[in-house]
Amino acid sequence: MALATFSEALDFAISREKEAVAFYRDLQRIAKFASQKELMGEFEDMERGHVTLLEGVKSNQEPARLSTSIPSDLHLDDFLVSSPPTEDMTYQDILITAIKRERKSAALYTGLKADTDDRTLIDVFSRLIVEEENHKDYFQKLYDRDIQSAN
Amino acid sequence: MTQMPDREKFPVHTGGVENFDLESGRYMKVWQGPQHPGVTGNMALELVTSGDEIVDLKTHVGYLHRGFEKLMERRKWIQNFPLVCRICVPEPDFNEYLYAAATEELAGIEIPERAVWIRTLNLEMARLTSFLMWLGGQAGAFGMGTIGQWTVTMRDFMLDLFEELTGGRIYHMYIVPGGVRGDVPQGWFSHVLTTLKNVEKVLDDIELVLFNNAVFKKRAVGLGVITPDMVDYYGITGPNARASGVARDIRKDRSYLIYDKLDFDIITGISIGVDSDIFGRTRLRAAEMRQSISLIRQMIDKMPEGPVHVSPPNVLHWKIPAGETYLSAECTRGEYGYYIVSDGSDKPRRVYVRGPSYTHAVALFEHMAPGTNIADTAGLMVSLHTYPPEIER
Amino acid sequence: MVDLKALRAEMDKRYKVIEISEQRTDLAFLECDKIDVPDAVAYLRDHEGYVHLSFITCVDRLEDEQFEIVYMLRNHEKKHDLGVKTKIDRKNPVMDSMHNHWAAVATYQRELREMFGIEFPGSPGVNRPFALESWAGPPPMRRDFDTRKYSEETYFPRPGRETHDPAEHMKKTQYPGRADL
Amino acid sequence: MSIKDIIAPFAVWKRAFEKPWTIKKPIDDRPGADRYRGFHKNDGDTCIGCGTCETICQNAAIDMVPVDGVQGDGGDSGLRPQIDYGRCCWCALCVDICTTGSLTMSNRYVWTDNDPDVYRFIPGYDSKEWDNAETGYSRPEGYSLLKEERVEMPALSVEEGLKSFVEMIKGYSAEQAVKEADRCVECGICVAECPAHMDIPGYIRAVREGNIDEGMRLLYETNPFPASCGRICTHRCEEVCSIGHNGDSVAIRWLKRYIADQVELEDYGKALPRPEENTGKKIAVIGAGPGGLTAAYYLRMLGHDVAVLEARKAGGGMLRYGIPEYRLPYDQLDKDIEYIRGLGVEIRYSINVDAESFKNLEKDYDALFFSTGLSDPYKLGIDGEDNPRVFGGLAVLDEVTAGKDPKLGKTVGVIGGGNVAMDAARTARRYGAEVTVLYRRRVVDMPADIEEIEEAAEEGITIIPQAIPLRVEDAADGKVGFVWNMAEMVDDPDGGRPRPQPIKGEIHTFVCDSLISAVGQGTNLPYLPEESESGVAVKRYKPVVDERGQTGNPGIFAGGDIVNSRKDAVSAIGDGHAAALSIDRFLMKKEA
Repeated sequence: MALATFSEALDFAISREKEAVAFYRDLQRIAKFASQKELMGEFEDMERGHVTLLEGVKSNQEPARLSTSIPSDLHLDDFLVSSPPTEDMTYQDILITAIKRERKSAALYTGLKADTDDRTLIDVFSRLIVEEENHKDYFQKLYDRDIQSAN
Repeated sequence: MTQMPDREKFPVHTGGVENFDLESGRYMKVWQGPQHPGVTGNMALELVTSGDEIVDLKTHVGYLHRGFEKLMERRKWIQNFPLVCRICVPEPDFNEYLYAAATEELAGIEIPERAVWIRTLNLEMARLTSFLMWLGGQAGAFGMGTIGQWTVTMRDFMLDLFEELTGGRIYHMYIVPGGVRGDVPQGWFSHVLTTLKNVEKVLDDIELVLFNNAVFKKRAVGLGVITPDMVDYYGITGPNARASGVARDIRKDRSYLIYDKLDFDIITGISIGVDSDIFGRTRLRAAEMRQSISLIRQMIDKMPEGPVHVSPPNVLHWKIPAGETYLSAECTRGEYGYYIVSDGSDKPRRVYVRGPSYTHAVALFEHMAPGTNIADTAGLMVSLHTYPPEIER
Repeated sequence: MVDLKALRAEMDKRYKVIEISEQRTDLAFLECDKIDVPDAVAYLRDHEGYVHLSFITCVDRLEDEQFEIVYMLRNHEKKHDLGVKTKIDRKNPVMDSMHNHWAAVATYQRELREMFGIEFPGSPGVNRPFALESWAGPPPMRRDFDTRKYSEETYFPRPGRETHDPAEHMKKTQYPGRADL
Repeated sequence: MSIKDIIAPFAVWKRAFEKPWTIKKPIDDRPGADRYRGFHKNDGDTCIGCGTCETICQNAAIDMVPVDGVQGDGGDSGLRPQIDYGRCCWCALCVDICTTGSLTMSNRYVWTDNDPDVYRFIPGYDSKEWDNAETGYSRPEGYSLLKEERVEMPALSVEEGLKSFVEMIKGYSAEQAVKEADRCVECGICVAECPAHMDIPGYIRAVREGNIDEGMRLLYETNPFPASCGRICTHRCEEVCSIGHNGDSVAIRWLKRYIADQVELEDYGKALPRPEENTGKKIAVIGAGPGGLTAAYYLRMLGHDVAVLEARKAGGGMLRYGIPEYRLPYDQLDKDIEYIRGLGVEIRYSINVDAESFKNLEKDYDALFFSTGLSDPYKLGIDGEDNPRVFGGLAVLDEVTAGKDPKLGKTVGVIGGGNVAMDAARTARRYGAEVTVLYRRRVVDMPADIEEIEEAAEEGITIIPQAIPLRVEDAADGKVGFVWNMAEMVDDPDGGRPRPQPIKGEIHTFVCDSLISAVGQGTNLPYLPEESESGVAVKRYKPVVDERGQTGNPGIFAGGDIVNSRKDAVSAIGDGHAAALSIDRFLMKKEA
């Protein structure tokens, strides 16, 4: 897949975030407990926020609104394994899923960045990678604090 | 802003009893003091004179009453430690030692050996310092103020040593229940030895100009004689008793602290060949100053190493088993003592402080003054070495 | 060294000794009946070598409604101190004067009258104030005289002083939500 | 009288030619001695505002006052000493007793001013020229007015301890307890740190004065689990103890235990108050752990009827199923629970509450308190975790509680650094296994109590820190292999815990008979209805409550591990107590 322009690249990114919104929304339908739904709802809202951010970047042609600083990685995603969503998903399951999703996105943009020579696009993809890394870091921190409290 | 008490609350004093017919024109009443009857604190002498001869003397204290004994009943054992030194300003250390030692005795605390040595050293330095102040006062009382300046200077150098050791010049607050507050600072012993040399030099000068002094001899020889038979009846202790030839010195008689490990003899009027008058007592005290210097040197020589403090139980809750004790020590004026009663609580039940001036300044002085010249009153009083703050506490 | 048993035996022959107890080898306390004290002290002075009077003082045994008067005697020969104690009624505090025993006794008695309100009939000048000229309050060394209360009523505190208890302060500032439960 | 007596006095004249001794102050400076007790200094960062200086000051010269910019938390009262130099006598007892050593004195002694009020100042905060003076009095080495060493607690030797599940700690004798209690300065700094805000200085005073009944009464004012807490409390109080700054902190936990140990259950009633007159209100409590039973106790004391619903067969929650017997013998836990039950609290066991019954309880009772704890262990979340040789830490402890041998084999690896990990490791050790604990961070980062870590080490348990779990795989002879990556610690730029980062190539395999995973616990709150139905909001798996445990529904309260961040027994007890009082206020329409 080759994306030719800045707008195309952002449209793609926006569509992925929208897909994430849908993912968490769908997840809430299968969830069994109020506590699960609450967390999924929170993540859904967060993804919706990302959509808004990217749409803003696109309409104002302002990639600089995206952060460029890569967080120091906890590398939890290197060894955590996610399982398919179920109605009994725990806090831990949901977080692992979220971490893995963000990792996948970052990997996707890394591939796209390698595929293009356009400097504007390289810049956009770099920033999107950072953005996804940041999201991943956010989830990893939650995981480290709430799930790995004793490890 | 400090508020003054409401004077309306106090009744007007309505006088004592007059034994002399002042209307007759034969007598005159003179108040000497309360400011400076000597140099050692506020005390008033109510004199009845006939011509320049004293016919009656009443000692009035009350200008320095701070109620320490009462205050101590309302404070925890440790909290009295900063109070006691104030009972006798020129010689605070005896109060600190006796309070601490009596407390330790009642509480059953043994203190480390080095602390005992440092305490003894401290007391001898206090004796020397106090004698210096007294010697200036004695000379001053007979008009020889120069000597007072010399001794006060030397006393200040002694106070420098106390400051270096204890952190305070006058109120040392150093001998604390459990030992002493801190070990001797580096180099302090050599400072002590240097100062002792200076003191000795000044002492040489003083002995030259005071003991070979026509004026002093004229006035002091034969004045204020204490005879040995007066000693027990008037409760005379210390140099006042020793000058009359009575060999009593608690340092020898009871060998508290480490005095039994030190080489010294009781100095009496007989042993140094002086009479029991003001001149003789002055010489005897000068000899005791040299004795203290010798004791300090001995102690610096032999001072053992080791810890200087054992901590009592948490001082905030420190309760001392019920009991009572009386401890005394030989201060410059004689028998200084603490009688402490514990009822088992965290505060003393009773602390009674026995200062030697109590008997010397009242019963003895009132007895000795009549018949002397009014000009000699100050000299006579100083020769009994009275410190008013320890009388009324 | 003093043989306390022997001393007690001698005293028992003459006076009613209530108790004799040793605090140190050089210090003992001997409790007598009030009525015996002047004679006992004179006996100790004249026959047992206790020639020196260190002090006379009083311990207020408020709870027992008694004053305990202590005469501290010293035997120079035997290097021994002996505290002769006696208890008197706190409500009617009168003690026989011993001003003839030693010169300083009158002074001690004067002070005891002033500080504890103990009467010593016949003691010279006993009613003259000692350290407390113009004092109008109760005898101040009595334990029921509250110095703090007296000073609070008589003097004004220095304004502007206020303190906080750490635990109470922390309650208000660090967990106010649960503090008032 | 000789001629010499006339001549000699003239010798004084020679002094006229000597240098004077006097110093021209202030032209010549004359500094105080090195240990001069001059004007006070206070190091504000070290000072914790414990007020012991004020307590010892016999002149009443010191006030403890709040200071701008000093927030005060975690063992700092936020107060600082203000000294009135109109009263101070420079005895330095305040310096001697200062628990942190923050208070010292400079060697400065000259300060003149027209305004007498300036002599009342806050050292270290009201800037003074001697603030940085290098010399002056400070507490000398080897001299102390407080006892800095804790009375040693008699305990079984390691060898004896490993032989059985008999309680390791024997408890203080009366003499030891009084001696330890004597060390307390009663500053009260600990009270704020204790999640239950127990009157610690009060009950320590009771021990010191030998008044056990008073001690019991004070314990039960805020904590109905003294026998248990006296053994296993995480004792945050001791971490902030003012005595701990220059010595060992007071053994607050052991003193609490001492009090509870002195009284037989039958005699509790003699020391403790009886419940108030019946109010006719009914409250249901879900979960018979420390949080639930605490709420039940205080509600009962206030005269309410309380029913406690518990899913397990016995009460105590984690105290029973998560803590091994050698730390907390069951009879001691039962003693605490029995007393509460004996007051008329009804405990129904083996009752599982689901969303439906939750809604019914809300209808049937006047108020509801739930404190169900974190019972579901989190997974390692790594490959191969479903290996049959991998066990959960809680599951192992649970089995042991039920009296079963967990059959862990000769070598055991424990993953995790919390108390569950330590308890599981030490339990495995008692079944004769060689035990190794693998933890992702450093030993200092371990959330387990320091005593647990130390005792585990004493019992011969090896700890491998900085081991990041990678995967679990089968190993030869039916063993299991735990693959881990050595980590280096990197500071968190946001100030959080240092982050373990894998070191490339440093991959190791630990082979053992059984692997115990104890990395943390959570819950799904399966019984909790949607917020729209119950009024109880949830945020990241925690019911949303105010400081007193009240949820969005004014009649429903929650507490314990599911709510607070400390997740220990005493926090649950604190929550239970606060919720009980707050429920009472709600039910009885009491004004705040």
